[in-house]
Amino acid sequence: MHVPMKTSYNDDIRLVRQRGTLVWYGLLALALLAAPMYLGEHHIAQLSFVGIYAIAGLGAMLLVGYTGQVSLGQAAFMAIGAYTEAILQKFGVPFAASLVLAGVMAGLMGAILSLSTARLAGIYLAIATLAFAFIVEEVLTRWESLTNGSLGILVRRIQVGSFTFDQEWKFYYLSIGLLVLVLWLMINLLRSRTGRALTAMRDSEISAQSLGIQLARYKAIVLALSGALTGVAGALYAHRIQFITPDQFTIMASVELLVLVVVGGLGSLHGAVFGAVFIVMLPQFIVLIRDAFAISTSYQAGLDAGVYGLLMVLFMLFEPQGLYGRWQKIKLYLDTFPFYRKATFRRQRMFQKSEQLR
Amino acid sequence: MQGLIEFTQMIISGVATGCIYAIVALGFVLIYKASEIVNFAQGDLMMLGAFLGFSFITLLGMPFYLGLGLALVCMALIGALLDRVVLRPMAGQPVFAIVIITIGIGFVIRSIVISIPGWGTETYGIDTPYSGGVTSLGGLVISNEHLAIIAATLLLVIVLYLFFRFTMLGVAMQATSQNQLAAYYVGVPVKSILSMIWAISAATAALVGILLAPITFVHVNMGFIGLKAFPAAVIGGFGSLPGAIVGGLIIGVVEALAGFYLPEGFKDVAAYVLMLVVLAIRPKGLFAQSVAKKV
Amino acid sequence: MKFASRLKMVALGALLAFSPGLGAKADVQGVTDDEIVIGTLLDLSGPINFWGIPVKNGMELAVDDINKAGGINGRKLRLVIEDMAYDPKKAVLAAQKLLTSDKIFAMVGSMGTVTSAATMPLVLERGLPHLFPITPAEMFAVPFEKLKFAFFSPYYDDVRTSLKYLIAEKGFSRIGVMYQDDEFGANVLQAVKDQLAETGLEPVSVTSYKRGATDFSSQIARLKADNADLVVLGTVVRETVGAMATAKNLGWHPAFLISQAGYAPVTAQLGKDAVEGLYAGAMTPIPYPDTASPEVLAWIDSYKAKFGEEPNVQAVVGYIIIETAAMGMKNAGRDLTPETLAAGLEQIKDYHNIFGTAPLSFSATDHLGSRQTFLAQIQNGRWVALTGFMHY
Amino acid sequence: MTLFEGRNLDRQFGGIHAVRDVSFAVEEGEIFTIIGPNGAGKSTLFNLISRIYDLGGGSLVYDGQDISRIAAHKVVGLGIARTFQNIELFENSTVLSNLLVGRHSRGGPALWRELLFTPAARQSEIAHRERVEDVIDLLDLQEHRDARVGGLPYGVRKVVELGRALTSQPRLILLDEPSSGLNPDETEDMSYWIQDIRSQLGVTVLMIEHDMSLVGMVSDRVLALDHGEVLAIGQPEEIMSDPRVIEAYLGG
Repeated sequence: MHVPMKTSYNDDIRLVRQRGTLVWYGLLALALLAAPMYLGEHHIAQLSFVGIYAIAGLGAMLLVGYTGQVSLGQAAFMAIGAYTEAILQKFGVPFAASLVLAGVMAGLMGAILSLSTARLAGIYLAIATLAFAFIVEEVLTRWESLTNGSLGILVRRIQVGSFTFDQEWKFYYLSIGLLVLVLWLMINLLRSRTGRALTAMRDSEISAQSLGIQLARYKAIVLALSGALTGVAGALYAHRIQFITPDQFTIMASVELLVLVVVGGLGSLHGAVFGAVFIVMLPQFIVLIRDAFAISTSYQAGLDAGVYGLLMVLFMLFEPQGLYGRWQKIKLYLDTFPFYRKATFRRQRMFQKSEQLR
Repeated sequence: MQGLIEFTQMIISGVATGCIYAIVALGFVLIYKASEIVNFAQGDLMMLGAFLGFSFITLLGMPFYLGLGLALVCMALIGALLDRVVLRPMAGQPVFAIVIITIGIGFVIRSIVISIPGWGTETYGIDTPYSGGVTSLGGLVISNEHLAIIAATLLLVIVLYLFFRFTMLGVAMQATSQNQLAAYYVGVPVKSILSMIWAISAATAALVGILLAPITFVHVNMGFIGLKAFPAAVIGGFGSLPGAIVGGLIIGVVEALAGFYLPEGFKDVAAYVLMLVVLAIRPKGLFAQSVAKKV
Repeated sequence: MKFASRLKMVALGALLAFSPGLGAKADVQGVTDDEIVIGTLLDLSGPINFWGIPVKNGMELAVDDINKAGGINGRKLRLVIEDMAYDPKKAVLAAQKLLTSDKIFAMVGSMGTVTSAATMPLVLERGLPHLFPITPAEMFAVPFEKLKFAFFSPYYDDVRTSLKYLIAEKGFSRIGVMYQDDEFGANVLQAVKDQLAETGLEPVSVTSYKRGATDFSSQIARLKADNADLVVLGTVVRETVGAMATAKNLGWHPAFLISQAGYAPVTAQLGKDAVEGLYAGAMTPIPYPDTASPEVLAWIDSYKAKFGEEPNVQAVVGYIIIETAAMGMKNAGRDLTPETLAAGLEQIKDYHNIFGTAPLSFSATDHLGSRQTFLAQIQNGRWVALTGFMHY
Repeated sequence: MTLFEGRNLDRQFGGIHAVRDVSFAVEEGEIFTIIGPNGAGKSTLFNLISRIYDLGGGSLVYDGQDISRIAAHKVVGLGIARTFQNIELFENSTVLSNLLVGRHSRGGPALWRELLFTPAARQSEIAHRERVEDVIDLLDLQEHRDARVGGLPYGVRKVVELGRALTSQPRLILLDEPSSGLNPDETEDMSYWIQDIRSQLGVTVLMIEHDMSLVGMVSDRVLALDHGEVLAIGQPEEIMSDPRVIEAYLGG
C-alpha cells in the first residue's frame, strides 16, 4: 500500500490526494467528453440516465449512506422536483431558475418532513418516509388545477435562450455536467463540519449529541439537502421523459433508489455512480442473459423481477459494501498480492446496536 | 336513522378490513419482536400462501379446510427455510440491509409465482364453503366472507395468546423476543426458536391470503395490502402483538369512515396521515414500552 | 439456435451498436432486401403484464402467419420485443435501443399511455411511423400527424357511446361513477361528465379508489347513499368484480357499466352471480370456441398449439395490430418508406377482420381507425352482444 | 474555586431509585473520582450531568451557572466533554475524522460556504485540523491517524475517545471508566495521560473508575456511591479504607 507523506494540513483537505488518481480521473473526464463521438445514440441516452440517477442516488446516499437514515420515500422528492420543473416551465420561467427552484422546493419539503420525523430512527423513519411518499403522490393526483391530476403533464425540451436541448448528446453533456457539479458539492460537504456531523450521527447518535451535534437540526439539514439533490434529478427526469404522471413516482421508484445506493456501495460517492450505472444497465443485462441462455420470452416476466430480487439478496448476504466495496477489494488484492488477507474486510456484527434500545 | 345504519355499516366493513391489516401486521410484529427484522416480504408471502391455497383447493380439488391446512403447513416450512437460509446470516446487520434483503425476497417470490405454469399473471378465485351469502341484522348486512375474516382473526388471537402464555415453546419464544442473549444462556435453542417464529409468521400470512381470496381474488399483486399493514403495526408500536391488532382495526375503521365522509382521496392516505400524527406525538407508537439505550 | 452462436450474436450486436456506420446503411432503416424489422414495447414484467404477455403471443403468432404466407412483398417480417415493465425510464431506453441498435422501421403496438407518450416523440423525430399503441388515450392519433396512427376506439368514446345508448333505451337517470385514480380512470370520468353534460345532467355521485385497492365498501356505500341507478365503473377486472360483489352484499342492485378495459371472459368467470347483467362497451367479440366462426376456430387452434393456452381478447388485439400494420406495408408496395407506409395505411377502408372487430378506416386526414363500439352484457356467465357497432 | 457542583441530584426509572439526593462539588483543576459497585448509579450520574437523562430533582451548577435544563447538545459547548463506558466512537470513520467531530462545538462556517468550500471554509478547516494534530501528538496517535476506528485494538480506541473529548477544548472532562478493558500496561499509560491532561492542558477531570490502583494514583478526591446514594467523599486513602465502602463492594 502507498502511504503518502503529508507536509501540510491542506493535504488532507485536497480534492484528489494522489497524483496517480488525478491521471485516472483526467482520462475518465476525457473519455466522457468525447463519448458522443464514439458511442451510439442509444448508449449516450443510457449515460444521460446514469447522470440523472447518479444525482438522485447521491441525494439518497447522503441520507442513507452517510447519515444512516433509511428512506423509502425518495421518489416523492423526485416527483416534487419533476412537477415543480414542469409547472414552472409552463409559466415560462427560464430553465436555470426553474431547476434551482425545483431543488429548493424538494428541499423545503424535506425540511418540513423532518418536523414530524426528527425524533424517529430506524424502521420507524423508513415507514414514515414511505407514508410521506404516499401522501405526496396523492396530492399530485388530486391537485388537478395545478398538476392536471392523473392525466399528467407534457414537458417540453429544455430551452436556454435560443439553444434547445433537442439531441441526445446535448442532454448528455447537461446531465453529466450537473452530476460533476453535484459531486463537487458533495465532496465539499463531506470534508467539512456538517458532513462529519452527519456521518457521526450515523455511527452513534448519542455520542454525536454529546459532542454538540443538534440531532434534530442536522436531520432537517440532511433531509433538505437530500431532497434538493433528488429534486434536481427529478427536474432533469421530467425533461428526459417529457411526460410525467403521479404514478411514475411510486414506492417502486423509491425502492429502486434504495437499491441503487445499496448495490452501489453505502457510504461512498463512487457507490452512487456505480449504483446508477447498475440500475440503468440492468435491464439490458437481463436481456443479454435471456438471449444467451435462450430463455423463452414467456418466462421473461418472472426473470426480470427474479434477477432484481436475487441480486438484492445476494449483495446483502455476500457483498454488503456494494459494487464499490467489491472494486476496492479487487484493487487491494492486486496491490498487496500475494499478501492479501481476507480478514481486512471482515464485516462487523453489531449486536449491541439494537434498534429497540436506541 | 338511515345515517346511523350507514355509520354502523361502515364500522363493520372497517373492522373486517382492519382484521386483514391486523393479521398481516401480526406477522410483521412476531418477526420484529424476535429478531428485529422487518419483513417487507410479508405481503408476498401472503400472496404465495394464497396461490398455494388456490392450487390445493381449486386446481387439485381438495376440500377447502384440508387445502387451507396444507397451505398453512407449506408456508410454515417456507418461512422456516427463509430464516435458515437467508436471514440467519443477517443477524445483527443494520436496518437498511434487512429492508433491502426482505424486499429482495419479495421480488424473488413474485418472480417464482409468475414463472410457475398455471399461476402466472392471471387472476383466480377460490371457492369457499361460506362464500356468496350474507347475514342480515336489522338494517345491517354482513357478507359471510367478512364474518369469516373476523371470526378467524378472533380465533387466531386466542390461539396465539394461549400458545405464548401456556406452552413451553411459546414461553421460550417470548423469552427469546425479550432478550436473545439471556434466553440463550438459560438454554433456549434460540436459532430454532427464530425459525419457528418465521414459520408461524409465514403461516399467518397464508391464512390471511386465503381469507382474502374470495374478496380480492388471487393474483401476483395482492401482496400490496402489506403496505397498509405497516401503518397498522407502527401505530400499535412495532413490538407489540396487541398493538398490531388494535392498530389494524384503527386503520380499517378510519379508512372506511374517511372513504364515506371525507372528500375523494382521503381514504387512501388516511392510514398514513394518521400514522405520521401518531409518530409525531409518540415516536414509538401507542403501545411500545420505552426503553432507553444504555451508555 | 445453439448457445454459442447466440452468444456470438450478442457480441456482434454489441459491436455493431458501438460502431455506427458499420451496419448496413440502407436508405430507410429497418428495411432490407429481404427483411422488415419492426419493434414494440410491452409490459412483460410490470403491473399490466396480464395484458403484455398475451399481446406478445398474439403478435408473434401474427408474424409467424405472415411469414408462412410468404412475407410482405418478398420481405420477411421480424419483430423485436422489448420489456419496459410499465416504467417510462426503461421504455425510453428500450425505445432508444430499438431505434438505434435494432434499427427498426416502425414502432408498432407499444403499450401504456405514459410509456407511449414518452417514447412516441423519439420515433416521430426520426421520421419513423408510430402505429397502433395499446392505450385508451386519444393523443396518439389526435392532433393529426402524418406518421402517427391509432386504431383503438378510445375508452372515452366507448363509455360515451354505451352511456348514451343506455340512457336513451333503458331510461337511467341517476348516474354514479367509480373510477381508478390514474389516467385511465380519469378518461372514463371525463367521458361520463361530457356525455351527461349534453343533456344538462351531472353525475349524482363520483367516487374513486387507488390502483391495487381491494376494499370498495365505502365507495359503494356512497354511491348507494346517493341513490345512483346506473354506476359507471372506471375499473379493470378485479375491481369490477369487487365493486359489484360489495354492492350485492349490501343488497343493492343498480346497473353497472364498464369500459373495454374490463371486457374479458375472466370478469365473468371470477364474478359469477355478482357480475350478471354487467354492461360493457366493446370493439371485438370474445372468441368463445363454441360460437366462433371456422376461421377463428382455426386461429384458436394454432394459438393453442403454439402457446399451450387459450387465447384471450388481449391476444386478439396483439394479432390484429400486426395484421393491420402488415396490410399497410403490403399496400405500400416494394418501395417501403415511412411515407409509402402511411399512404398504404390510408388506403384501408372499412376493413373487417375475421374476429369481427369494429371496421377500420384510415384517411389522409384521420388516423384513428375506429371510434365505433358495440354494447355487450354478461348473461349466464358469458358476454353477449346487445347492439351492432355504433358511435355517440 | 468550584468548577462544577451537583446539588441534591435525583433520578428514578420506574420503581428503581437510581440516583438519590447526591451532592458534590468539583474544584477547578482537581481529579475527582466516583467509585462504587455495579449498579450504584455512577453512569446514571454521568448521563444526568451530560443531560442525556432529565433530572428528577436537584440542580447542576457549572461555573456559577445553572445548567439543569439546557439541551444535551449544548453541554459540550460550555466546556464539559465526556467519554463512554463502552466506547461510542464513529466506527466507520478514521481516527482523524473522529477527532475532528470533537471540534464540532467550536463552530464553523455557514452551510453554503461549506458546500462551495470557500476560502473561509478552508481557513476554518485548517484551524480545526491544527488543534486536532496537537491532540494527536499529545496522545501519540500519529500511526493510527488515517486508520478506520472499527479496525483498531480496544486500547487504542479508548485513547481515541479520550482524544475526541479533548479536541473540544473542555474545562471539565467526564471519563466513564477510562481503564475498563485495558491491560495493566495500557492502564498505566492511561493514568499518565489523565495526569498530563490536568497538568499540561489544565483540564479538570471527573471520572468513574473501578481500578483502585488507578484511582489511588491519580485522584485528588473520591466519592463513593452505593444504591444511588453518597457513602462518603474524601481523600483516596480515606475512602478506600472506609469500612462502609468496603462493605458495599463486598456485600454488593
